[in-house]
Amino acid sequence: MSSASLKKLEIKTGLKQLRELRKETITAATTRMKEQKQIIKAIKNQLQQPTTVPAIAEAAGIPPHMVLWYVAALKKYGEVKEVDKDGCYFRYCSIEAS
Amino acid sequence: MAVTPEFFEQLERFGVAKTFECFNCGTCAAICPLVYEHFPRKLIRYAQLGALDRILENPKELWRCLHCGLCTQTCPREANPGELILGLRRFVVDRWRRSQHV
Amino acid sequence: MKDTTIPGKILVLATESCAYPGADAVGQAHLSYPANTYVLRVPSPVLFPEKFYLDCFDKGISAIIIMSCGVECPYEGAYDALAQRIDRVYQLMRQRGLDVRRLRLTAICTVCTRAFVKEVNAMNELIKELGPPGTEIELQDVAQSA
Amino acid sequence: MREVQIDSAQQAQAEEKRVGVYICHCGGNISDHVDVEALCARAGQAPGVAVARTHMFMCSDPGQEMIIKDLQEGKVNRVVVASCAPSLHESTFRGTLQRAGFNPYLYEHANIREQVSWVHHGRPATEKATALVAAAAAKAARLEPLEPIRMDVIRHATVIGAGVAGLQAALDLASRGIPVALIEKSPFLGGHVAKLDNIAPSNEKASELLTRLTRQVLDQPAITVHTCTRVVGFAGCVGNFTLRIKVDGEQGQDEGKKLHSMPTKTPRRGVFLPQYGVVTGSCPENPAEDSIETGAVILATGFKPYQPMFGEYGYGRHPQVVTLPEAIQALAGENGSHPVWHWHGRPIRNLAIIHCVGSRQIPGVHEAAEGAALNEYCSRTCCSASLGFANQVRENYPVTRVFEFYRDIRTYGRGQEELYQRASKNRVLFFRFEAQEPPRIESNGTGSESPLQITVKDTLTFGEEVQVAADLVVLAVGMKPNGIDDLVEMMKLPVGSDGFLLEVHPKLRPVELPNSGLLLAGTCQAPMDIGEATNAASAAAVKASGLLARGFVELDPFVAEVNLEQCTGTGACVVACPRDGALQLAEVAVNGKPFKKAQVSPAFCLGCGACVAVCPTNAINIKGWTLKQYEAMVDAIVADLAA
Amino acid sequence: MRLEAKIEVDAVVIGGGIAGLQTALDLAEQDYLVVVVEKDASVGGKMIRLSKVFPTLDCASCITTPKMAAAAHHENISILTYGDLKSLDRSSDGRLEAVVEKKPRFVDEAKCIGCRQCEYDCPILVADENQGGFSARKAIHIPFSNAIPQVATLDVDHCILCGRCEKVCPTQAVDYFQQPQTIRIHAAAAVIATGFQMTSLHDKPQYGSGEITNVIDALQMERLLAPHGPYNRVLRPSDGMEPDSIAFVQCAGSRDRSMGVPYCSRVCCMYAIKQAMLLSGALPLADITIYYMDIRAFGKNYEQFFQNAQAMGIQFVKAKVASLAAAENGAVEVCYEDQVNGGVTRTSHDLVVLSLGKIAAWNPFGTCPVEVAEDGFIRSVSPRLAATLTSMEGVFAAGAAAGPKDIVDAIAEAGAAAMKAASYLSACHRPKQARSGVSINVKPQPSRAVAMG
Amino acid sequence: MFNPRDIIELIAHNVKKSRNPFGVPRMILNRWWWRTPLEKKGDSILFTGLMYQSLPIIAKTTDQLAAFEDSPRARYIRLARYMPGALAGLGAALLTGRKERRQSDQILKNIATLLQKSGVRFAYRPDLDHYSGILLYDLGDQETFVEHARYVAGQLKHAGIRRLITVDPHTTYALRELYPKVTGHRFEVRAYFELLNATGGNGQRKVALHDPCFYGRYLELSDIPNRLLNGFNIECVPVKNSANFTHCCGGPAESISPKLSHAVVMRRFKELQATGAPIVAMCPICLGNLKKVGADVEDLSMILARCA
Repeated sequence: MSSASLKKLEIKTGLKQLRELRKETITAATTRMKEQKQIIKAIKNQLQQPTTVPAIAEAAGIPPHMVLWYVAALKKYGEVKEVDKDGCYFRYCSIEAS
Repeated sequence: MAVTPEFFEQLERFGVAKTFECFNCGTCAAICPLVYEHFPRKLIRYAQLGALDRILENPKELWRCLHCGLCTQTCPREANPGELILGLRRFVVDRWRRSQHV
Repeated sequence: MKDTTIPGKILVLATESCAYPGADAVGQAHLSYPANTYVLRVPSPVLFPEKFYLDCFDKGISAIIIMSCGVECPYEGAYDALAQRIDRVYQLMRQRGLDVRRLRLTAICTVCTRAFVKEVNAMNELIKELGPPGTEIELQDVAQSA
Repeated sequence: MREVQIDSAQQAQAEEKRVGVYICHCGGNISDHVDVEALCARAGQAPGVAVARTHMFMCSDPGQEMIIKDLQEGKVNRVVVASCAPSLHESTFRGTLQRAGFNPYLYEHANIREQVSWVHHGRPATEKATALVAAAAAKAARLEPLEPIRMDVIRHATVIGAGVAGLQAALDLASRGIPVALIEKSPFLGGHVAKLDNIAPSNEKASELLTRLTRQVLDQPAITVHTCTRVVGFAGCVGNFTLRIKVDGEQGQDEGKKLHSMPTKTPRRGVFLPQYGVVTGSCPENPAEDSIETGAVILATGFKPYQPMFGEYGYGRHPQVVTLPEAIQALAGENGSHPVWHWHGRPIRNLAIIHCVGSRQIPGVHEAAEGAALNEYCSRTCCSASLGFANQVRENYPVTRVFEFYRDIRTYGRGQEELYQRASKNRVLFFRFEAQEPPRIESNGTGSESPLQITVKDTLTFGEEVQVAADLVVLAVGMKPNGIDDLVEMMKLPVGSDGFLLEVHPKLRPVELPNSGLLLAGTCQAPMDIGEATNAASAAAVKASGLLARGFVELDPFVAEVNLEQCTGTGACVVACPRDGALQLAEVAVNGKPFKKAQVSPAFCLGCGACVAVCPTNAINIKGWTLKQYEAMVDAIVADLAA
Repeated sequence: MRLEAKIEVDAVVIGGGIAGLQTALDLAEQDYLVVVVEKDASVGGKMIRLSKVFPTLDCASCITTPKMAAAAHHENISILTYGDLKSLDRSSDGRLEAVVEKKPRFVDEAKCIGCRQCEYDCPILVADENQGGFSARKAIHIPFSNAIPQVATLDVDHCILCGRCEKVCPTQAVDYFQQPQTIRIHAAAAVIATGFQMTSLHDKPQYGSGEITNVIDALQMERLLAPHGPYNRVLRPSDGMEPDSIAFVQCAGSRDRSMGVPYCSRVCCMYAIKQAMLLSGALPLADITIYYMDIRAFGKNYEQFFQNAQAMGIQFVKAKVASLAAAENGAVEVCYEDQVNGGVTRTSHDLVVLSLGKIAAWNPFGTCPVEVAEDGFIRSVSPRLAATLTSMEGVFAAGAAAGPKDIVDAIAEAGAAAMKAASYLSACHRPKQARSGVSINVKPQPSRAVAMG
Repeated sequence: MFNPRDIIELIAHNVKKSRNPFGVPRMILNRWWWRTPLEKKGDSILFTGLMYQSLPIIAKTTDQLAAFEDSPRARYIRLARYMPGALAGLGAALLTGRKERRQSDQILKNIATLLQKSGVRFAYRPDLDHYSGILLYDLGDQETFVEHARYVAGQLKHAGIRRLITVDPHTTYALRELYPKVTGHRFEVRAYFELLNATGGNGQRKVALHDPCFYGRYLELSDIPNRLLNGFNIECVPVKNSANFTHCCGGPAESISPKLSHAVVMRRFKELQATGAPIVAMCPICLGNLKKVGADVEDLSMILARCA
């Protein structure tokens, strides 16, 4: 075996051991990630059209403060943008949709 | 209204010690379950000023207090508003009794 | 894919201490703005004479945004001098029939990412409307002769 | 007159500029959006460019080695790196040039990550990157080597004012081995602290504190104390100031400060005299002048207490209305033989203290003394001083009742809120008034024991009017800047709207004045308490010490430079220059003939370029940022190399 | 086994906030070698997280970043971020020894180029404490846009070891096997500049114990006001509404013995006034109220700042708020005693900002024998003449570590601490020898074999 | 609002005469221990302070007072004391229903049983079980309070009592905090639940615990009932305003202003109701006042007795 592939193998076994070591946090984080994915999906579904946080919350059945948190996060990572103002609220929409 | 600080020395005999530590922030009045005007800070302020006539204007007010202790618990200055109300009750009861004897 | 809608070039004179790091912050936030925007780093824009701005327009620069530090200017008195100079540049632009909106004096700080993008976008809208520098003269001529 | 030779031919013969352009992939950060190879090819065709290369990471060692190799082999003598923002790696690549034995300023940075690949995509990104690289190359071809301006400094500092701030600054500097001249106009050391008794909130004795501090100063051989001395002349720039000083002598002193008017007949050096300060020796009888060569000057000229106007809260009208310093002095003078504090033979049973006298004044509400501005600022120390005084009275004379009338209690500092609470525990009674309705002081009617009566609309008592009898009314007066108009004029010191000296920036350069080498310490800058003033003094000392530590200062090379050949001596630049002393017209003999030419004092020049814009012949430029360079950059951007 | 590194310097500065950086710069300017130990992943402290600063209203980042960069580039200063101070004590040779555990970032600081590819690809969202928790970051992230150093940090508490970051990293900087490293710093002098924390929201149940969504603290408001904040505008966190009525509750964490914080935190009045002014700029139609006991605008130009705020129409109500309660539609009900009129009053606001106080961020107990005062901050042994002197010889304190302080006073005190440290160094310590004598090589080495064994 | 002066004088009069505020003969008031086998000897005694026993009378009396408040007849209250004290109280006592009395008696029986189950050794001495005088203290009649407290403490001291096990917060506070100050006698005073150690998994429900002011704030004992209930697998749902910050039930105002009392209890009731769980009280005053507004409330001892 070449030294490069030997190293690769070493990393692989190392990672396996590390995963075992951090099993608990990894499981918890994985669960959270799955939840997050679902919520993001639900929110993004609503964001095909420009809409406000309370409207998303209502339609998706997610508490509004949580919706706002995800919208802020999605905006930060370039997936959502602010469109315009609707009364006291702002409307957001997914970048892909626009 | 004229200030008569001597009055407080009388109150001390009825177990009041901490009233001057109040800096009149109003927490006691707003936290009091009675929700009654400026009560109890009003009485604290009158006690500080020695405004005996004001206290005796409507002494019944003193007995509204539930003695629940929330004002004392939340007082930012540990001025023990509850202690003053109780002390004033004692002062007034004592006065009533003495006036009766006269 | 060439963006054919880009109507011309925008020069941004950005102060070293505020606006230039502000433009960098736009990049760090991975925001986007039209690519016809060229940011030049300057210690203080008070350095440029009136002629510099006019020459830029002559050379074909469609618009200039001066992004200063505003009141936070580290050079005492420089900002006031700059503001006065820009007033004179506006006069000269008017004399030459240049739309004064092609030159804008703003203040942008190190973290004003949104303000930066807003300024750039607004200027792009404007030059789309105005066309290349100098074309106003013809319009004016037309207007006067009419 | 300066002699210069201008040889036009020499300039023409300048070395050939060969620019090397080095483009960074940034591991895909740039190369994913910018066609780096195409960019490199186009850069190679740009005017003046001798070499164009790419690398995965320019900032890595191999990347930098590549540049060094090209430089050392003579392929290039100017460098452009196109990579991330200059704030990250400009200094890295300047260092690269230095390591290759080149002047670090022969470097120009092209920002194609933060301002290109992270904000634009596809072909426009590559086009913009091309233009920016071409612009950088155009500037690089016009770069000249620069050297930091190095100025020798005199390792000596001067401190003006011997209050606690001045004393502390002098001590700190001396501890770093810097000789210090400490200049004080009175015969005493200690300033206003000498007038205090107990210092709130820690209750230290002012006398002990001053004795301790001055002993260190007097024992410090590196400090020369000049009492009875004023500064009468000032010249020079950072590192090389000349101060003319005048010893006033006994005759020149204010009546109150004369040595012979002091309570002790034979004052000994180092002895603390209450109200006066620490004695340093006797004042010379006759005036004398001298001069001091110094590298840095710390201003510690202090404050003076606000003097109430006649009738302000009854001041001057009623003898029982006094200022806090007066009351502190009187109380300190009590020997404690009476159980009651007596003032001019009268017992003080009711004492009132009124806060914010001469501070926090509001236009339209307060009146200023004639010719003076309103003191809109808070004097910061009076709340604690009043409370400390109130506690002292209550604790030493429990018979005396104390009433305080305040707008806001500002016990902000460490131990101060505790001082306020202690006053409450001591049963000091507080009243709160609005600025629009201040307490009224009137003579008490007959039959009353106390001579004065105070009426106040008390917001703590639901806005009712409350009357308090008073035997003595103490006005907690604020701080005013000391009268130093002569120094302000002479040293061109900036003064803020509050009358105090104005620092360059409260956070970036809090103890510095725009004139490099001049520093601020203590209450000449703003009201402060003792701890804050000594902190400010130490902060000023550390700046002075930093300036003087190496025996020279290095200033940025980016200052104005005059091309004497082009300069026609219009003087427009001098008018435009915002900085006193940076530019002047001077007689210069060019090739033997005298001309008026602009002359830059690099130590003063800020490098803003206000001069550049107004020169009709473009004879003046900021080194490293010349107008020609900018014009070349604009040309390169317009030229559209990519098209 | 841990890797050890040793550093010899003149002075060690604990804390890389504005006070620590200023001290380091002032000492470095005297030609002393300094190492700054910072517990966070970036220097800059609290100040870099602020929006604008009073009374000049200049942008906090614009003031802080130059100092951060100046310290980072200074040839006499080394910065050690993400390091936990394990002990600071006198060693047997009479010098001070600071033992610092450099926490693993799981990213090689020398290799990372701050491109954020890893962050973009990471699948896990985590509440971003640098944005007041209002937005998200990823499990691997660069702390904030103007952080120094611009190096990613992997948060193992949220990492699922999916390997994506390692794959996308252009410089192979991600190292899942990084180990903590112990660094021993030998110095003649030390400056403690560990700063402050906000009092906990949970210490005052009447204010909702952190459970009323639209009751936020002042540092969170700083983020809402910052141009690069979580929403890029001021919205209330419960539902993204632009608030129409905002209240500030002063002394929400200080001057309150019932919370165990009797002292004044010194800065809250001014930051509340500043935030109110910024808000009235951002939301010109909004009603802004400040509930206060005493306005403590004591510094240079502060009183004028306060007067300007009043002139702008900001309402100042003299009252200590007794309780807060969640009301209809996300509103927050504020209960206080209106002292001149009416007595007990309840008013609703869309958003309430608690002006929490300052408590010491670092308790030296068990780490360093330096004394703290009753208030929990480092005790000064000479508060009048040399406020920066602590009970330990050669150890100085600056900034909020030595008591609540605003930025101006903290910077002045940082200079004073540098002065005292420099005096101490010149009195007891040989001048620095060769400039090149020190190199800090704290590059964390991959050590997977060790880790597994 | 009644004139407090009248109420104080009435109560002072009753206490002086009969050693309890209602002027009811102790034999009538304190009957719960009849036919309950309890130890009679020992220096550790169960001390009820007659508060629970008074609960039915308080309820009845205050109902009547409520009808009078702010009516012209309110001022006749002061005349009550001119009736033979015992008779006035007896009247009120006789008006109370048997059911109410049984309930409060049951609480005390439960407490005795709980203590026994926890292995606590204690005696019950009806002759020594006195009213503490706390109401006099609260109303400001310090003179009568001190006189009464000295009497009670003297009796206890004389009987050689060392430890008092109390069942309500007011009596606990009086004995623990006030008696040492005003009588000079110090006893070991323990609230009964401090001595319980029973656990079991059969609770399985949620309750809203209402902390009385005296336990929550003055004596800081709230966490003990909480822990006890948790030990039975009963979840104490979070109640807005609890422990140190508990909200008064309004009870103490009953005798001065029933209206005020009602307003306060309604506010507290809403907070407790918001939890959706049945309410548990541990003070006869709280219990009575919450019941009065129709709350689903029972005494701590009842739920503990069911589980233990």
